[in-house]
Amino acid sequence: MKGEMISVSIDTVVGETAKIKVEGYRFVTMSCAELDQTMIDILYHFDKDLELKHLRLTVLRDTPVPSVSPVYFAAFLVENEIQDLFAVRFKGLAIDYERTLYLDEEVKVTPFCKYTVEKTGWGVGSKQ
Amino acid sequence: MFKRMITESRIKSPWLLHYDCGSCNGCDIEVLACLTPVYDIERFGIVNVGNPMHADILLVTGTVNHRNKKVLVNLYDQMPHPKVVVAIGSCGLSGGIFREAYNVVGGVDKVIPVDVYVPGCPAKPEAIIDGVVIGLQKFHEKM
Amino acid sequence: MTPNIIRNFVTKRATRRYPHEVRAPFEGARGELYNEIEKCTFCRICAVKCPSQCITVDKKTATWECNPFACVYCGICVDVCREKCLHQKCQYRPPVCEREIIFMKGKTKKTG
Amino acid sequence: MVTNEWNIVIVEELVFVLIVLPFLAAICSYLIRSGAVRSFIVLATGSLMAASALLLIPRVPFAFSPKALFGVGVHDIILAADFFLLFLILYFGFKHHSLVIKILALFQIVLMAYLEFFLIRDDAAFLTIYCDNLTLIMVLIISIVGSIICVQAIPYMKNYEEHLDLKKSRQHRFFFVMILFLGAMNGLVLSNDMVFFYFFFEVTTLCSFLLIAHDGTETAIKNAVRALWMNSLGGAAFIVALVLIYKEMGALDMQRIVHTSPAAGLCLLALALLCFAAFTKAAQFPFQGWLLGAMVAPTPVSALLHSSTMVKVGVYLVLRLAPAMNGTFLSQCVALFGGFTFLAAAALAVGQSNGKKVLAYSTISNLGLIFACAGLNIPEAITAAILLVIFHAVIKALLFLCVGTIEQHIESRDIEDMRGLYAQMPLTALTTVMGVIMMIMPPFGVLLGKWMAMEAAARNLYVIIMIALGSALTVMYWARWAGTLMSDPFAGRFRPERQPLLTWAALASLCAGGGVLSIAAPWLYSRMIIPALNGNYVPPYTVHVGILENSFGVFPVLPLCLVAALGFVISIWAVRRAARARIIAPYLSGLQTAEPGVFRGPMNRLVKAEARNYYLSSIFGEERLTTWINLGAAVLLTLLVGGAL
Amino acid sequence: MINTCALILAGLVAAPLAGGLVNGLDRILTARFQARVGPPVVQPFYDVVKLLGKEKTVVNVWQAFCAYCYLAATAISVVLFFLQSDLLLILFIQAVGAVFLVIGALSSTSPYSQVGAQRELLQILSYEPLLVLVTVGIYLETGSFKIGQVYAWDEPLLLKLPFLFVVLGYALTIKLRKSPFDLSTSHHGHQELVKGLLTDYSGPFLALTEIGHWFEVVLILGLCSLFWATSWIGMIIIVATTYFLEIVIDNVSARMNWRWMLGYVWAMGLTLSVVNLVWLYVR
Amino acid sequence: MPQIIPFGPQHPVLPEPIHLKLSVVDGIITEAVPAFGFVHRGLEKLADIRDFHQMIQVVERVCGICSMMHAMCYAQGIEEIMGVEVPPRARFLRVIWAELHRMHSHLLWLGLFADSFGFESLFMQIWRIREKVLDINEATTGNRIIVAVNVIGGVRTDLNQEQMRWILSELAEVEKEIRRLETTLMDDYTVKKRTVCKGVLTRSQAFELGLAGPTLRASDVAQDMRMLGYAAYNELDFEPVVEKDGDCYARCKVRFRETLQSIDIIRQAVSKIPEGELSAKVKCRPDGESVSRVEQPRGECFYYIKANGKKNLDRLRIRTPTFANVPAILAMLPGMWLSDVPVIVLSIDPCIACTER
Ligand code: NFV
Ligand code: SF4
Ligand code: SF4
Ligand code: SF4
Repeated sequence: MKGEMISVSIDTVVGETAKIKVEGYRFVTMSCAELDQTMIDILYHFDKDLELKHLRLTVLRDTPVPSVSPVYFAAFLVENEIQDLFAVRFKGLAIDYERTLYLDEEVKVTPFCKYTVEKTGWGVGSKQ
Repeated sequence: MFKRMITESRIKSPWLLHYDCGSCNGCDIEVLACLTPVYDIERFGIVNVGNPMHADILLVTGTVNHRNKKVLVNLYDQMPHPKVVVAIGSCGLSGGIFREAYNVVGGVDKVIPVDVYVPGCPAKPEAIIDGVVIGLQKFHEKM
Repeated sequence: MTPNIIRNFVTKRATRRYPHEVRAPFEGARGELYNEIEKCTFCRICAVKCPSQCITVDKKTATWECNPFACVYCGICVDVCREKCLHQKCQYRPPVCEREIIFMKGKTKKTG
Repeated sequence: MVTNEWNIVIVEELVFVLIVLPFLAAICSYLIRSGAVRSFIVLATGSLMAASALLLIPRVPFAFSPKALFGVGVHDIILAADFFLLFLILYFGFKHHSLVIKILALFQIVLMAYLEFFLIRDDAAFLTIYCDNLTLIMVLIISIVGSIICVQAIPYMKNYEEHLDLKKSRQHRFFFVMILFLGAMNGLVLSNDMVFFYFFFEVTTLCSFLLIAHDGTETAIKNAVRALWMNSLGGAAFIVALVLIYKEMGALDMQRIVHTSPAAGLCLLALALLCFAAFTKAAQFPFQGWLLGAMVAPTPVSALLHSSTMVKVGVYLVLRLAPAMNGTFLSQCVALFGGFTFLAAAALAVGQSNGKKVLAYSTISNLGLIFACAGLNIPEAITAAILLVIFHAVIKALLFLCVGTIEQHIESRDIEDMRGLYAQMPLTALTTVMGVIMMIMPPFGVLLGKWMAMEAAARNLYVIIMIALGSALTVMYWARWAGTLMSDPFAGRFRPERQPLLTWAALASLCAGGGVLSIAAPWLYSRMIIPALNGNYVPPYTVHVGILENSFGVFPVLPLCLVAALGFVISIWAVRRAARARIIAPYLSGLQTAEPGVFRGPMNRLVKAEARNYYLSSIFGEERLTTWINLGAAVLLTLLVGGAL
Repeated sequence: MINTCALILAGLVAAPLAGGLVNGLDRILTARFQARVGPPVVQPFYDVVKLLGKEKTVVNVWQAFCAYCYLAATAISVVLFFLQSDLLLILFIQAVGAVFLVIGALSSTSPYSQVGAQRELLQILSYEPLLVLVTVGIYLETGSFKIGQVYAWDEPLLLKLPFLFVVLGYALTIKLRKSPFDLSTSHHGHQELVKGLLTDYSGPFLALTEIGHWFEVVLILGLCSLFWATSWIGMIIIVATTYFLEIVIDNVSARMNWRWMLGYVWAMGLTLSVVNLVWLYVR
Repeated sequence: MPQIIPFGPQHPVLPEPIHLKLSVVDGIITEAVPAFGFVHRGLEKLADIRDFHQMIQVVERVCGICSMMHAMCYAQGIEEIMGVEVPPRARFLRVIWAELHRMHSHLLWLGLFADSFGFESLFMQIWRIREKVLDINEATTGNRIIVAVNVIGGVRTDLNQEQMRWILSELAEVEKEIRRLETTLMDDYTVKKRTVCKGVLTRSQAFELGLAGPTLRASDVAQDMRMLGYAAYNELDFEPVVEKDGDCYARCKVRFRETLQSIDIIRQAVSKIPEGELSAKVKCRPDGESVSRVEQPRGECFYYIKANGKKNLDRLRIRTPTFANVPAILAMLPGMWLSDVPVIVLSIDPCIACTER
């Protein structure tokens, strides 16, 4: 894969992101992929003058991940998306859609988890 | 006689409401293209009113998903009778290539009754015009 | 803008008066599918490769079925058919009021 | 001969009923503190006054001098009362620590003393009571509209005090002043002696002060004090004018002034000062403050101040004096000033969401228009002015009573809170809308007046521009309000709400009055207004099957009324039919839910779609405009008084 | 009497027909300007008949009331015009129609019609004074507000009131709901407020407002014709040219916001009128 | 108390369903909260049931406006994993169709933009020109919009000399027509009134928000993925189009100039195109991770592909330019007039189908 790859942990991800921001990188997006039953891979992609830089965060699915949206506001959208699709919880989102970004209550399972995870609502939205 | 005049006028003055129900934009822009000088569907008195309260024909493009189906039903309910629904593109007909995706309910007819099906991906403007014309014939039946 | 609209006003209109005036479809336009069923060997390649999974082929009964409402007219099946019996007309498939299915029945061939 | 004398006797009795009876009734209702008795007194006085006013109709014009009241010379009574009044004002000045009031009161006392004890030599060289059709119109307005307001105040105040949880009822005080006010107003319009006039002028000042202060809260007191000093300013100007007039003419005979036209010299200055006094009473800019502040009082007070009393003193005075100003620069200034006020107040009203404030500004604005008409001083304009006075009184009273009723129900006077009021109180809402319609739409009287005013003003560039702009603004703030009241997604059955009988009676009579008078406008014109022009002006319009016409304009009142009635009936029929139509949800971009006006917003939350009128506070806000408007008005006033010098 | 009845009838029947035709021509011309073919001339009639035949749906029954009132007011104003009544009065009555339209729009809770209504009020605010000033100009020139006398004037008013004619043009653009003033609703199929103050009118009630609009068109064009009333040809020329220019302007400009409209129309309109009026006074 | 207005999902000036909950005070926006999900289909997940060849057709239908580039981006990603060398002719052909797509997308946008401020006739003019581009698409590939020319390893369809000449002559026409509209789009009083100083984003704001494409370039950031040199862009001569002001007018200018730039690029590509194979043979299955980026009409499109040697991909993640540009709407709307909402929303050229996939 093109671009430098840095591994981070839950504790360092926000700090690392902030550092990258200071270096003048632009936030591109995040990707998420399921590794196995419990582990999930979250990639943060950044760009500076067409050079990419990635952070790789490998976490347990049910550990809440700190949001980087306070650093890069633009991240709120993709974090909400991951919340919706992978049942990963982000803490401290700038705007939290509470898992209603894309999916309505009719969709019962978290779609991108091959090992079925019930879609449970965290917020007001899905309760009604 | 008066009745005939009204039916005649209905056929001569169909106002469109186009709702993009999760289309990939392909069919969507083809619908818009019908309004442009090259196809100029205003020749048939067609106006894109964009308001269910005024519309006679509901053009639906795209797949129905769980969120927009509520909107679709709302819009359909707001249209005064008689009304015709034209589903456009594979997506609108059956969900097309996406019909197995998790957030896709299927074609438009899963949610509201459809009068005309216009196949294609995207459906060509000519096909859409044909579809509307066929839809207009339905007004004869829907007195 | 004024010169533009004045030009429009005096020159010919851009409108093609469909359906009174039908432009011949472009050659190679990807329209409706049809199968020369006599040539078809029911090898199922088209069905497998179709990205929309809308072709059903049954070798036993020698039927070839396509759901034109799910087909995305991409032409992959035409490309992959070894017998070259699948074609796309230049004409698009006309709109209809009922659901339909393209159903073709050929002769069962002995596989050799 | 006998009949004539008999006539005079009756007239004297009627005038007594109109002026003195209210004073007596007021005292009674102050002393007898029983709700039922009070109600009876109010109702009885009201009906007596209304009846006498009506009985007066066939008996105008007349004039006489009452010799004595209860055995004492009338002039002496008035004089004594006047001093008493001025000292009372002075007392209030001390009580509320208002330097301005103190100075003004002292100033008036001194001048009054000077006038009475040093200047005036032979009193009553002329008839002190004078009544022509202009007076009659005023008397009718005061006695009928004013009484209706008082009647409505009975249930209103009961409710009001229940709401406030008062230990001790203060209604006796309230009704005391209210009834007194009516008497004073009648006295004012009927006096020909300007000293009398001045006395009643001061009584109204004081009454308004007491009414505004009724609640006794801090703001109430503050606003009352403001009203007092502003009106005292008018009083001061008035008395200066009296001195000047006396010096010039040797008599304080109103009719004399009117007939020396055009006035010149000191007399003109006196007229200017009288106009100034009128402007303060009519709360024209820059004295609008007191009228706006008056809204702290219970709504019937506002209704009274705005429609039939107080502010009408101003326009009456100017209208009365208009012939004297005819053709002078002063008159033009008055027109300009009126036009300016009309425009400015309308602009301010656009910026308001407070219903009562809108009404207040609209009053100021309408009075401005009347002043403009008086200033234009041509027959059409004067006719317009009189029509406007009549219709404004009726409809403004109606609107205020409506707002009062609404306010008691929803506990807010903000227009935004009245959104969809139709769902809660359909009948009141409809009445209000009806009032608004009568305010801005032909063939109703106000518009008839405005039409005359515009055609009359067409030759005066500045005035017509201001009127044109002003009336567009007027349409804006009224229409928006009416629409807001009806803004309601439900279409249930029409079920009138419950209200006390007296409230309904008041609303219904005013509403019907506005309508009937509008239809009767041609009759009103030929029967009441032509005589009211008093020979000073040529009757401007011809009346022919209910069509008013002059050489350059025509207003088919009666035909239009018929057509409008027809249209109205058809529309009502349409509503009944539409009630059977399918009710659909309003357009909410396809997100509507079963609940009306609620949509499914972001995060699947249910959100209410809120609408709000544009009040354009960035353009028409009070903070933005008031200073400039006051400045403009001050300049015009200086021009007005200075020009007369 | 017979004459009067004939005129009333003409006003009631011929005016909407003419208005509809003008609308149809408008649509064709617009289409031509856009290199399109456009609908048939009688398209507006098809539209209205269709709407009349549709299901009745309402958001609030008062809408129906207001639609009827709007229609009635505009019809009366046109009839009065035909009866050669008072210009100012006609303006008042026409304003009644506009106000009822606004009240009707306000009676729905949809923010779109609400905002549309607010904008319509601002439009009324913009053009109403101008129309009054135009009539004042006419009065100053001809000495009368009565249309009969204005028509009888022996000199085209255009010569004396050129600026006021431009001012009338502004009012015309606003009333015809044309760009750049199509704020509250536009004569095109849709606009940013969906259909602005007509959003929640539907079916037959929408048809009524449409017919009302035809009356308005006739009225406004009638006002235009006053400016060259000395001959039939002149009248036709002036009306046709004005309308043609209206359509051109519509096609070469974007929609503006109300703030601009209010500022521009008042500033330009008032200046032009004052200049023209002062000239009339001074003469 | 603000007024709450639901803007969308069905709204005539919004070509696509997105919802904005607008809070408005006296006609001025104070807050805008978006809602999504009206177009979400979940097609990334289809990778589980479609093989990686079939996914080309699926990603083409992420969006009809930029379909060709989606397929190209995807194909490039897979090609990178598999180490397939795309034949030069195919690379040039990809450029030609990509630029045609950019043109039709930009023209489409210019038209919709005109419609957003109520300039109907301008909309008609622009869309009329656009038809020519679509005709080119149809004549050369068989479909007006979804061209379906990409396959893994190259392209499916060829252009012969005559076709290329025809394309150039058609484009010359198009250029002439576009230039005719230049004065209107760039100088018209009313257009400027509606676009200048609306929704201003400064250079740093734009960068912070992570914007992409013309929206970013209009704020004076010269970022263009084509400079990466994918397909045949490294052999062509062009510069990113940049504007300084960062308002809606600047965005309009950028797109207008880019449309002309595309014509130029196509001319260059046609003149430089080599003869040769159309596609490389692809036999094995992909295994590994890659990211692929192309410059879509709306900006940088980002694909993350993870394959594990099976015929179905493990994960396909698509980040489209509008996804990156949505925060711009939220940043721009507050303080603007209600009537500017369509103009501002459209100024980023939102494509919701892309955003939500
Ligand atoms: N350009 C583009 Fe797309 C992609 N990817 C984007 O937002 O159009 Ni539908
Ligand atoms: S049918 Fe095809 S073109 Fe139309 S919306 Fe669906 S995928 Fe797009
Ligand atoms: S690929 Fe060709 S031969 Fe084989 S089944 Fe399909 S159509 Fe028949
Ligand atoms: S054209 Fe495409 S979608 Fe249609 S049957 Fe063939 S392969 Fe399937």
